[in-house]
Amino acid sequence: MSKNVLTLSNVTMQFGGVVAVNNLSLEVNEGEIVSLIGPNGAGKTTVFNVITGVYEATNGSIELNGQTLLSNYPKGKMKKLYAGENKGLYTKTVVKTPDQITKLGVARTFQNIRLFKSQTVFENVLVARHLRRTSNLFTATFKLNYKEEAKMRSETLELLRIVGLEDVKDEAATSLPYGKQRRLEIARALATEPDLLLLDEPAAGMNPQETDDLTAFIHDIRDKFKLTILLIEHHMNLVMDISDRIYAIDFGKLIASGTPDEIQANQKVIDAYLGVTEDE
Amino acid sequence: MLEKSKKKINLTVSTILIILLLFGLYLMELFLSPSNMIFIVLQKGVIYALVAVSMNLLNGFTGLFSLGQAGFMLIGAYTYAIFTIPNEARTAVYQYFGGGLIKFNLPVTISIILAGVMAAVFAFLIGLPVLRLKSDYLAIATLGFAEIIRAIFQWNALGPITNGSNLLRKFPSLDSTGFSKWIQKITCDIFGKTGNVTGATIYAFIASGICIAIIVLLINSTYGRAFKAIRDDEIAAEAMGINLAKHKQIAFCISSFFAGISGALLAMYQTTIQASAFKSAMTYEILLVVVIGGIGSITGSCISSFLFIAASEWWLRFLDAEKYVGGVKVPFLRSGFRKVVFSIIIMAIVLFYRQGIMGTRELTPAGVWNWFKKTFIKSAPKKSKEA
Amino acid sequence: MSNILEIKNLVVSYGGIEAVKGISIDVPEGEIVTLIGANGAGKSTTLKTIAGIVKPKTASIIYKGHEILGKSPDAIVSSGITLVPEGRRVFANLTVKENLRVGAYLRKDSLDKDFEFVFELFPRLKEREWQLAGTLSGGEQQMLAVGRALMSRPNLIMMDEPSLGLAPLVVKSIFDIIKTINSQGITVLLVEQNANMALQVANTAYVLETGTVSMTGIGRELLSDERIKEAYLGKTRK
Amino acid sequence: MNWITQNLPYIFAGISVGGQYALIAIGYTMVYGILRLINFAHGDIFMVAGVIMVYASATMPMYVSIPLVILTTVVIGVMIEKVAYKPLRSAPRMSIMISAIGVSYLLQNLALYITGGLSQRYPTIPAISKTVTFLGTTTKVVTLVTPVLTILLVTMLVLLIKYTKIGIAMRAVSKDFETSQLMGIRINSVISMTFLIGSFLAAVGSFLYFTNYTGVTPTAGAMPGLKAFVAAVFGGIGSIPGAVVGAFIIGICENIIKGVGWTTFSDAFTFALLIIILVFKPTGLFGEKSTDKV
Repeated sequence: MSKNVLTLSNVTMQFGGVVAVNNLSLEVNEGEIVSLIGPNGAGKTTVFNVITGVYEATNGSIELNGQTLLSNYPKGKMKKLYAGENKGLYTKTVVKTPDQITKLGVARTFQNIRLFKSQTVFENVLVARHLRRTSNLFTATFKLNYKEEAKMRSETLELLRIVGLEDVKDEAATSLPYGKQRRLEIARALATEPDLLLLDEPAAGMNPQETDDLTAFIHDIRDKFKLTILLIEHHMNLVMDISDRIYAIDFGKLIASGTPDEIQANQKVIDAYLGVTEDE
Repeated sequence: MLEKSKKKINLTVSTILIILLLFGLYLMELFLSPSNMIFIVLQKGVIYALVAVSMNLLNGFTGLFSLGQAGFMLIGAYTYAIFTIPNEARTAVYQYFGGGLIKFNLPVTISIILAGVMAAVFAFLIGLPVLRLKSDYLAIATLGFAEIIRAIFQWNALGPITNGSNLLRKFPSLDSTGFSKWIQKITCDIFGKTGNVTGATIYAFIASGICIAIIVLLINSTYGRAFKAIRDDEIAAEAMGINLAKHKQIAFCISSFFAGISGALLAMYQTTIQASAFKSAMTYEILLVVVIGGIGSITGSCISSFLFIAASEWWLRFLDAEKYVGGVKVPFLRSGFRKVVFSIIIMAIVLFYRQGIMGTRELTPAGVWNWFKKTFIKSAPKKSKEA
Repeated sequence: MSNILEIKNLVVSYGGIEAVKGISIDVPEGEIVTLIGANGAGKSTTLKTIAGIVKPKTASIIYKGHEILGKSPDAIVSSGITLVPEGRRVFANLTVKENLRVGAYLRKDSLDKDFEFVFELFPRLKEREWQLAGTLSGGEQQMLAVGRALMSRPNLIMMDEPSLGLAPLVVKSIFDIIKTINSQGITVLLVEQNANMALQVANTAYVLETGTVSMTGIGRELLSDERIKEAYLGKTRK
Repeated sequence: MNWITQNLPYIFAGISVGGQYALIAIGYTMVYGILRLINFAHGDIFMVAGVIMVYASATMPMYVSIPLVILTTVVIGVMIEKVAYKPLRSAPRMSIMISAIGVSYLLQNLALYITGGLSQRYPTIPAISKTVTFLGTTTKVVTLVTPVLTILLVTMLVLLIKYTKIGIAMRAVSKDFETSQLMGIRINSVISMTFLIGSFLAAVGSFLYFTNYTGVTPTAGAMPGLKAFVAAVFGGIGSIPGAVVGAFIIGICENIIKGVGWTTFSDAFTFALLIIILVFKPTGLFGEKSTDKV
């Protein structure tokens, strides 16, 4: 058994009175591709936002490579409002900010592509190298870091070559076709040198051909960059093709987990996905 | 390779242009009367260019809508003035405060830098609470801070330092710096007399120019890219490992540093300063300069500064003078009309020309050359078609 | 039966990207028509274009024999088309009753009968008449959104993902309501991700895929179509 | 008790100024609520009302000039929206805020041109300029009238927003443009209505405010405008009761500070209060929380 990269334990995210993620535990092991599926509004993106520190989970803990990214328990207003489980289980508070979490090796893409609009393809990726800099404000301004700067640029170029965006590197990021924008977002995430890559609906809006390309691409980068991947997706072809394991959630709760075959045969998943049947 | 040669062209041409510019300024100083309107436009214009660029760094490149520029200029202007008023003049300046508390002075250059540092220190302290605020709230909080700073500097209890609500004067102006004296001396050596040469304009250009150059270098560095990322999408920037609080604070402090320096230069230009002049209207004016030039364009801010000053101080002056053509009074022309026309022009730009002069583009020698080439090459086949 | 609504060659682009690439749809009067398809297929955009809040690149939208393309949203509402937006979008700062009142904004006649009709359809809303809409549960908000749309006395009601984020039991009751509304003679154009439910109630179904219609058919027939199953659960591939 | 009697004039003045700020603040808070725009020109509309009053009363009797001032101010307010803000509806928020600053600049310069930059003597409005003695303190009638009138107008406004069709539409639009459109609401007429009400109240406020001063200058609107805006933020922008409460708090505090003898800081205090509030309660006293969607 390979080692754990990401571990979520009893994670609950509650907004006001709404429990978006309910007592979710999951594991992702080194080198795996794991999918998170579930109907719209099931809380999948919220899980991503909790892992990356955009939201501070109400209860539970998250670990990356044995290091605690988050540990929290209901406090303040939530003390009374809390409607999740395992209330007393956690006593420590550790909250890492999104930028710290990225530095520790988690990168992500977004459901609605969030590229840096005013910048070129090249600049979009280059800026993601900023967090691995050794220069400071002074050396960077007065170009005393020219060696590092040159290295950043050549690495960026190399990355763009690998993902097949070298020929459009000077174009405005948002002028690219949809599929390439997705690819660019992944390249940008890769530039932060992650161990764990989170992909939020990478195939949204793609036709079958593009989806197939993407499937191959994800496999490819997993091997090349020695990544562990957690992804959210609605295109079941892609999910079933690519995943080592799948977690299915609905209403923020885990309803099933297992291999693609197991998930496809799971009645709960079928109900949640195709919808409740008339004669239920 | 192409990239590199383009950079080289830009660098060489820019250097040549700068030398030509400084030489041109020198010739102007030599041949034109120091009271010529052009010098007012050039001096004030270049100082405004610096403060506009510093504001652009924040509003245009980092996406932080801050309206505190006048406050930081005030801090800079006062810091400069307080430390450079000659000791023998202090009794006269601080006549109501027993000659003031500070009994020493610092060299001009050091005082100017100190002006920036003081503004940056204030910015750091202000930034701690307010930089977490979003767009409009940040704007109004920084505007508020500028007003508070203005009140503090006018406070009588601080009179021994700030001279309360009275004028500060007698500090070295643009034409009495060591540099200016040096230029005057050289002129004297060459031509046997100083003539018109004061060195004031050249000094303003060099000081502002160095500052703007540093800002440009910063924007083109990895930090500058991080600022732009924050402007474009805070959430994505944070997900790329950029520490928002830290980078916003850096941009805020640096912007204020240069606003402080421009305040010092403005003090030198005006020869007297008073806290009550640094109102929010001043910040609005600078913001309009930035918008007219193009939010996110350094060269745009510079160009629009000169246009703004030239239009408001010079070109539209005639609108303020009553005029008779053939014995009939031209309608509307009288004191104040200039400003009305001017604000209508500004509104028209804001409404119909939203990108400003430059948009987010920059004017570079290579760019101009390319544009030149393009229009030339494009027009060539057209001509053959016509023929 | 005549078509109450005919869309021909609808093309919509957002910032250079074509979200809808030439869709043609007929909605026969008195029927339930559903558009199904994955996220980003262009379903919502189509509905918004009909409602007049998205301007298409090209299209022809004929409603009751008249071109309505280019008309303002209020003109479209007063001609009898209404849209229940995705995510419910009730006015959280208004009470239930006020929400319903806004639904009838363009009407100048008495609303008493309509309130009665809506409250009969959704007794839960009657109980919560004076409550702020923001305090309702998801299902209740969906009911309110539907009720609000009915207040304009539409001939054609369009619904965008009415089952989104609702518990299975609530979803079922929402679909029952859709059938009831339809039985009152109101034509329904339904956009759904919950393909199973949608296909069961629909007379006609259009399957949208990345901005084009990939399949058309009778609702229940599509339900047993292998390609549909594949698209939704990735069944056949391995 | 002694302290109170001594400071009574300041408290009265504070309540009165607070009421005047409140009338301006409502214009800010309503526009912000609907357009998410800090209408920087609102303070200048208030000033314009003052300038118009100066000229109107010079040639016309009071009973004509007062309605005329209100009418012109309202027309100007609504026109500004149509010309300077409406074309920018889909533009980034910064653009329309800059447009507002541009309008403010234009109005000030227009006023400067028309008045020649000299302070124009504000007319005496007989009904409210008289002095009276109240609780042992001598003060102008306006000081007593302002809070009453303010409360009256605010109550009417709240009722309008609560119970009329246009009021419900305003609340709906402020929450959600798109869905409001789906209900058949014409966004533009609702926005015009908002500017109409805001300008009307600013005009009323100008009568009360300038009566306390000798004259109107082109920049006379800037400070009260900024203060009123602060009041709106303080109370939680978008909330009308919030703006009113905020305005009274600021008016009273400011005058007490003047009473204590710290006049230099009476303006600075307002901003300090604002910043403290923003830091600890970023959406003001009665403001709603907003969350970003990722």
